[in-house]
Amino acid sequence: MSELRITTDLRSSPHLKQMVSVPQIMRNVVYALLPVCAWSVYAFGISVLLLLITTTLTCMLSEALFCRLSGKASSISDGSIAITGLLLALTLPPGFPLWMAAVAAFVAVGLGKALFGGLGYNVMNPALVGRAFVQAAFPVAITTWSPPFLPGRFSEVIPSTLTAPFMKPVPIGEWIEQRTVDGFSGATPLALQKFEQIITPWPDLLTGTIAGSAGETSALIILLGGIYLAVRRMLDWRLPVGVMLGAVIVSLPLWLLDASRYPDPLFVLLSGGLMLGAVFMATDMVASPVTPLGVWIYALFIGMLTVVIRLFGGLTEGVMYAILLGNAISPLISLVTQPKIFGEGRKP
Amino acid sequence: MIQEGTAQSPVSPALTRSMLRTLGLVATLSGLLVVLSYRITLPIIEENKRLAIERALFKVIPGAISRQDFMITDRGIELAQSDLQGTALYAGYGQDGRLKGVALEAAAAGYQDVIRILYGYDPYCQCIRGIEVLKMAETPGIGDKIAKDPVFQENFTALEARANATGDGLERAIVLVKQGEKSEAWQIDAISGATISSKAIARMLNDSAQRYVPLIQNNLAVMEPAS
Amino acid sequence: MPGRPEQHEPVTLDTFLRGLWEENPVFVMLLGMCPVLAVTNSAINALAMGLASTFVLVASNSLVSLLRHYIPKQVRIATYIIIIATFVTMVDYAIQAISLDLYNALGAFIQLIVVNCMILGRAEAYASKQPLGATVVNGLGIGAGFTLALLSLGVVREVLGSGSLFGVSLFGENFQPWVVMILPPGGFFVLGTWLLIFAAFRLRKQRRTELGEVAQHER
Amino acid sequence: MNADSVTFIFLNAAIVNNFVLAMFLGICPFLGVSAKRDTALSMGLAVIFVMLVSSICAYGINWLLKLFEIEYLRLICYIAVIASAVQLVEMTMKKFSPALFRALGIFLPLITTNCAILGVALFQTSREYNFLQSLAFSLGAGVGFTIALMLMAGLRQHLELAKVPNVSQGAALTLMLAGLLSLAFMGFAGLGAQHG
Repeated sequence: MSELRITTDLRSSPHLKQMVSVPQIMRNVVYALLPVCAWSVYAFGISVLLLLITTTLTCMLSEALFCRLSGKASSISDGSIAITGLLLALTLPPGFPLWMAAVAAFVAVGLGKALFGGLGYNVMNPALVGRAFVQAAFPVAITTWSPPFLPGRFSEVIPSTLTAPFMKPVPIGEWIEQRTVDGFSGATPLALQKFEQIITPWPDLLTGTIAGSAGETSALIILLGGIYLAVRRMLDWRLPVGVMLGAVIVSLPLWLLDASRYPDPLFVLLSGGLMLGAVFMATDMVASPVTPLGVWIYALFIGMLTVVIRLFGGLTEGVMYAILLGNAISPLISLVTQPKIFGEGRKP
Repeated sequence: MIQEGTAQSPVSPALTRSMLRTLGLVATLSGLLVVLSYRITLPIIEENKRLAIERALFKVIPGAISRQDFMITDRGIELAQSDLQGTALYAGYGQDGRLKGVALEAAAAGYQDVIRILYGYDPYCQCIRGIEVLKMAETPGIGDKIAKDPVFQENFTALEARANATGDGLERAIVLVKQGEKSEAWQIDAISGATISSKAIARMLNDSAQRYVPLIQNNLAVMEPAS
Repeated sequence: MPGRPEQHEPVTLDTFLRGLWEENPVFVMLLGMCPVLAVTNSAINALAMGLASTFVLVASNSLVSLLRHYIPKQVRIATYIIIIATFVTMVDYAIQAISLDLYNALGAFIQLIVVNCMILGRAEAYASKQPLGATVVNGLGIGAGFTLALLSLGVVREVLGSGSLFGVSLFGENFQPWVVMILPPGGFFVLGTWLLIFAAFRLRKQRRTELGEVAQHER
Repeated sequence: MNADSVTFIFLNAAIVNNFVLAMFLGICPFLGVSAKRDTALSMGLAVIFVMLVSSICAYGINWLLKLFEIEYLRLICYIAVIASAVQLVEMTMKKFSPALFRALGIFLPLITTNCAILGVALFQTSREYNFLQSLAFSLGAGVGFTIALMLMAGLRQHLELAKVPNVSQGAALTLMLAGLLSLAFMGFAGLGAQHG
């Protein structure tokens, strides 16, 4: 344990002004996440509930397994691993096959955390590592969306949810067609904007009457959760604000230049996973820089890169990759923005 | 490498001679081996390449059984010769010896990297008769459907590419439409979920056809056998 | 330059086996990583690459061994590189003649065998000091180790990433391939996982021997 | 952006199909010299420089080889001329700029047999790039290599303070990190091409 102390001391200017324990922070994050989860279950039905349970359980079991393998005391009780599980489920499509979700959760814990020594040493956000892995592994399943508020969503699961392990999920297009009145195109607001130049009105984005990943559809509830955490000083408000600012900095001039081609900044902020990423993912304390200036650079970088990937890249949504790349670059940002101590050389 | 020895230590003439002898010997040996293997494999490789080109060619020009290579140059279309610079154009001929169509390469940036295709153009129906993907790095299961998906390939059985009256482009541009919305001969039905890869195909076909179709139409006599 | 007396080691089974396991160029020495990661997205590519590299390794090192008394040490690296490049060019043409599809799949990585540090390293460290027999046997061993390593990546990546092995479908139509395995990140992950597994075994063995020593001391 | 345009070629080699993370070229120095940020930066700069030099050399040689129709000697000529060019550069640098030599010099011999350098030459030939495109390609490749190396060095130094389990220390950890970076770089897919 002595090693742990040294580590904390070496990282100058810590985030938190007050002494709070890990479980305390984690409990508050769970409070902020619960409304998002609840809304998601309400909007998409029991499939999302199963998804949440699967990822959280798999994350906890994997954590227990890796702790056992490395001979460390189990760290399930601090709650951080449950949050990884919840966050992971919220970034997946509602009808995502459960076996794939379990793979994502296992990878998130193994590759995102255990490999580097567990809590406090992950180099990237574990939930997003898991998400990025399944995005690369199962590109079809992770871009199969289902509409919210389907009738009967509490009595039956989306057919793809219960796919047998290692098997391809059944196509759900027909199943959706039988249940929707107006033809659902299966496209998220971002895809509609990118490929058909259709801008979804912002009230829909705010309340979440749109297709998308389980927990990203209602920007309003996520925002409220973020405000709660910021007020309780459980997260650095600079991070979400910086990410949003970064997104606006890139999208506003483009929109002013050519409004027919580029979406307005409000749409950029409220659509896709930007809000979820800004509030709950980019704020991962371990994988973000430690200096105040560094935090601003990091947050702006994520926001700007998200919009660049969305507007100029092949993907419709870039917030996940932007955060992962932000995590990757954060040690370098920390280094560049480190205040130099007078009379002392830079430590190697 | 060679300079290393000379730069660092004073070299005796004997050593220089021995170095030159060894290097000379090795270089001769290496040259001999390389030329030998080149000579031996050259006919086989040429044959392999010919077969590969013809396999693709006869697929995109239905009914073709023989081929003749041409070159699109500044002066128009000429028989291919090794010293000509320009874009390669393959003409395919049917059983009766008549021109069945021509094939050209086209390329555009896809989702991951540049996609290269060979497409067959029939100058008599003024339409594209088939495409064959030569090189791509699209996502397996999504973008790579451009090569395999039979429904998508159906787009290219008779895709209109008609030269306009002024002879500087197509009368109607080749465009991509959403899956299931193809209603005109010059439209391509996209693969749902693979919009970017589908769009790349549409764009490269349109760009290439806009440029070359009028030229091909004006130079048909060059390629048609003299009979 | 001749002059320094050579210490030949006897050619034993170990000369061959060492390259396969103890001095495995990939898993132990971490040499020649570029082709290991780049062309192992299918088993057949991995096998072809392994065999091509083995051929270049054995052939070029044999020549180096034969000429070892006549190569002045000032120009030895240049000589080695020319010899290696010669054999790589030959392999390049041979593969083109055998199968154009295979040639296109392997791309520039056949020609890049020339800068595989494994081959130059062997020429410098072994072939320039040992007679032909030992060089050939050792080269074959190292080549086999390299091919084995490539295959162990290629097989895993193809089975998981395409659901097939050597192009033969294994699990039927409904199997969901893990596309990531045949993409670049998959290469890093699979090789990393193999190294993790070996490290775990090594650690376990180490712990056992330590425990054994402790037990002996206590006795 | 057109697929043949200089900017697209640069962007593609540097970011979208990063030379190290997507093309697997220059893995050995990437794993070997990424432990410290300072050396990583020097190494990256040296690689950019050598890539430009060897790309120009390769362009010239290829032109000559085509002129005499002896393309089968391409590989031997490339490797010999690139190696000699690096030596020449090293000697010139030593003579005229000792400071630069001290910073980059020790990396130059290491780079000669780096597959990324020969890779640039071979790829630009097989893709039939013209002179400007070749320059953009080699510059992009060098910049991409430097980016990957710097990111890796940052992460590895960051992890020096972590309690990395015994099992995953060393090459395995570096490879997994490379895999994570490679995964994150997939986000750049299609960047710069027309999609709208």
